[in-house]
Amino acid sequence: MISVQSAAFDLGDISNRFTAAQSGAEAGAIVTFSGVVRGDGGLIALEIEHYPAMTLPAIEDMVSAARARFGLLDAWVIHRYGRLAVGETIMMVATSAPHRKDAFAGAEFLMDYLKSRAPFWKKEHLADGAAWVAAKVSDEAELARWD
Amino acid sequence: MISVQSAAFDLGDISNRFTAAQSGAEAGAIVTFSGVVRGDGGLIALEIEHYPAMTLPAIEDMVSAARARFGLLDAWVIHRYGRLAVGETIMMVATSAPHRKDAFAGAEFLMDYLKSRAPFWKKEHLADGAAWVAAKVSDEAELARWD
Amino acid sequence: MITVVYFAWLRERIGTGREQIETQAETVAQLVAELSSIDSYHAAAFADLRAVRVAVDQVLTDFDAPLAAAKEVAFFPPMTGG
Amino acid sequence: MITVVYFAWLRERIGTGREQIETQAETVAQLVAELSSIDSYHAAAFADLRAVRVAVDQVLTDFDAPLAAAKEVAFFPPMTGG
Repeated sequence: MISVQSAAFDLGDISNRFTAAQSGAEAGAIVTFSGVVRGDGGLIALEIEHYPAMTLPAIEDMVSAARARFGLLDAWVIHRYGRLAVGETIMMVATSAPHRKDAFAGAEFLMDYLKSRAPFWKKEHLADGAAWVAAKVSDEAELARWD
Repeated sequence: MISVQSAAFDLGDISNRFTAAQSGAEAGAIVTFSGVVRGDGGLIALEIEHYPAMTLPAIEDMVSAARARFGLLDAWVIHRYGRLAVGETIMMVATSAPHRKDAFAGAEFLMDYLKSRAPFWKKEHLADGAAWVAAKVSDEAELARWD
Repeated sequence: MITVVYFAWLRERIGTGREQIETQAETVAQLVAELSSIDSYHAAAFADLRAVRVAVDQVLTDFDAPLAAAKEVAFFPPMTGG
Repeated sequence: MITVVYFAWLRERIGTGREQIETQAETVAQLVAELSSIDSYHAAAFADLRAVRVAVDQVLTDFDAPLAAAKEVAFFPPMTGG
């Protein structure tokens, strides 16, 4: 399941649905990652823009690559766009595999690609203005380790 | 929160409670791992024995080490014992950190230590008998990478 | 006729998220040169191409890429999702 | 007087999970030698010490460890939690 949505989602509910969807399979290991809007630096809200025509196909490609590379049994991605307040959950990834190493690696791989190759852009709204978040040099470094 | 219990727990509920407990903090990244009883090899049930006097202190030490080493803001561990059917969730770990790399590494570190240094033993019940699960050489190899 | 779309600060600097362009450009780089000559806003947006990424028909590519029969070219800063 | 506890297949092989032992052993290894002489079940459990782990007063240690004022010594196979 891949979803790009403005609406909030329930991490726990999705985690349970993901786990239930693995039943009967050999999924011994389930990893979830969720990203939360941090409130440091005086942040009031985060605004996420995306490129609708490209977002879903780009994430589908990443999920296919992660499944093939790590032998994942399943992988779900939910990513929100629009205006998000501090403490709101921005996105989540869930992966399943027979063993924990692959479930962890698959989730990290997906996060690194989502961060730098999925067409999302974040703008930080502060009390005195707003600014687009710059990509970090470390984001590319994270990707390089999968080469 | 560390809990060693025979009762089932709700992964989604715990994930949401863990996330809520981080509010106000700088926890931008939350990782959960859950282990599920796999049904391969004709397994009917898994029986988990532990050493009650040692289990909680041993896990507390691992959690303290993980928090210090990766700058985790929080880490929870739930581990069950007793008889578990195929598909039941055996245990879970949740970690939070400002950035995803630390949340992932903290969860993997905890899993590697729980696997080989927490006093739990698994017995597999099959149709034609039961056998204790042998530790894998790879379990020690996983630990070695944190040296 | 090609559709050009902009995101994040490129969209804000240019003042629109989408425009139709009549062009004979054969590569992304040639299209960028044409777009930069439209006005000072476009010129500012493309002043430092190290800060700009491009997708042709929703697939990430680079400035040397041919446009061929491309329908949509997107310009945006490095992504910051996740 | 020391309490000796066993888990998993050591418990099953020895036939009890807990016993009180009167001992002068100064190290874990000496205690293991005494326990092995109790009967063939104990001897079988300790036949291959590479497959046995030990904790003294709930802290993992090795067979060279001194017993000193230890109250509880636990023997078990390598852990398989998680």
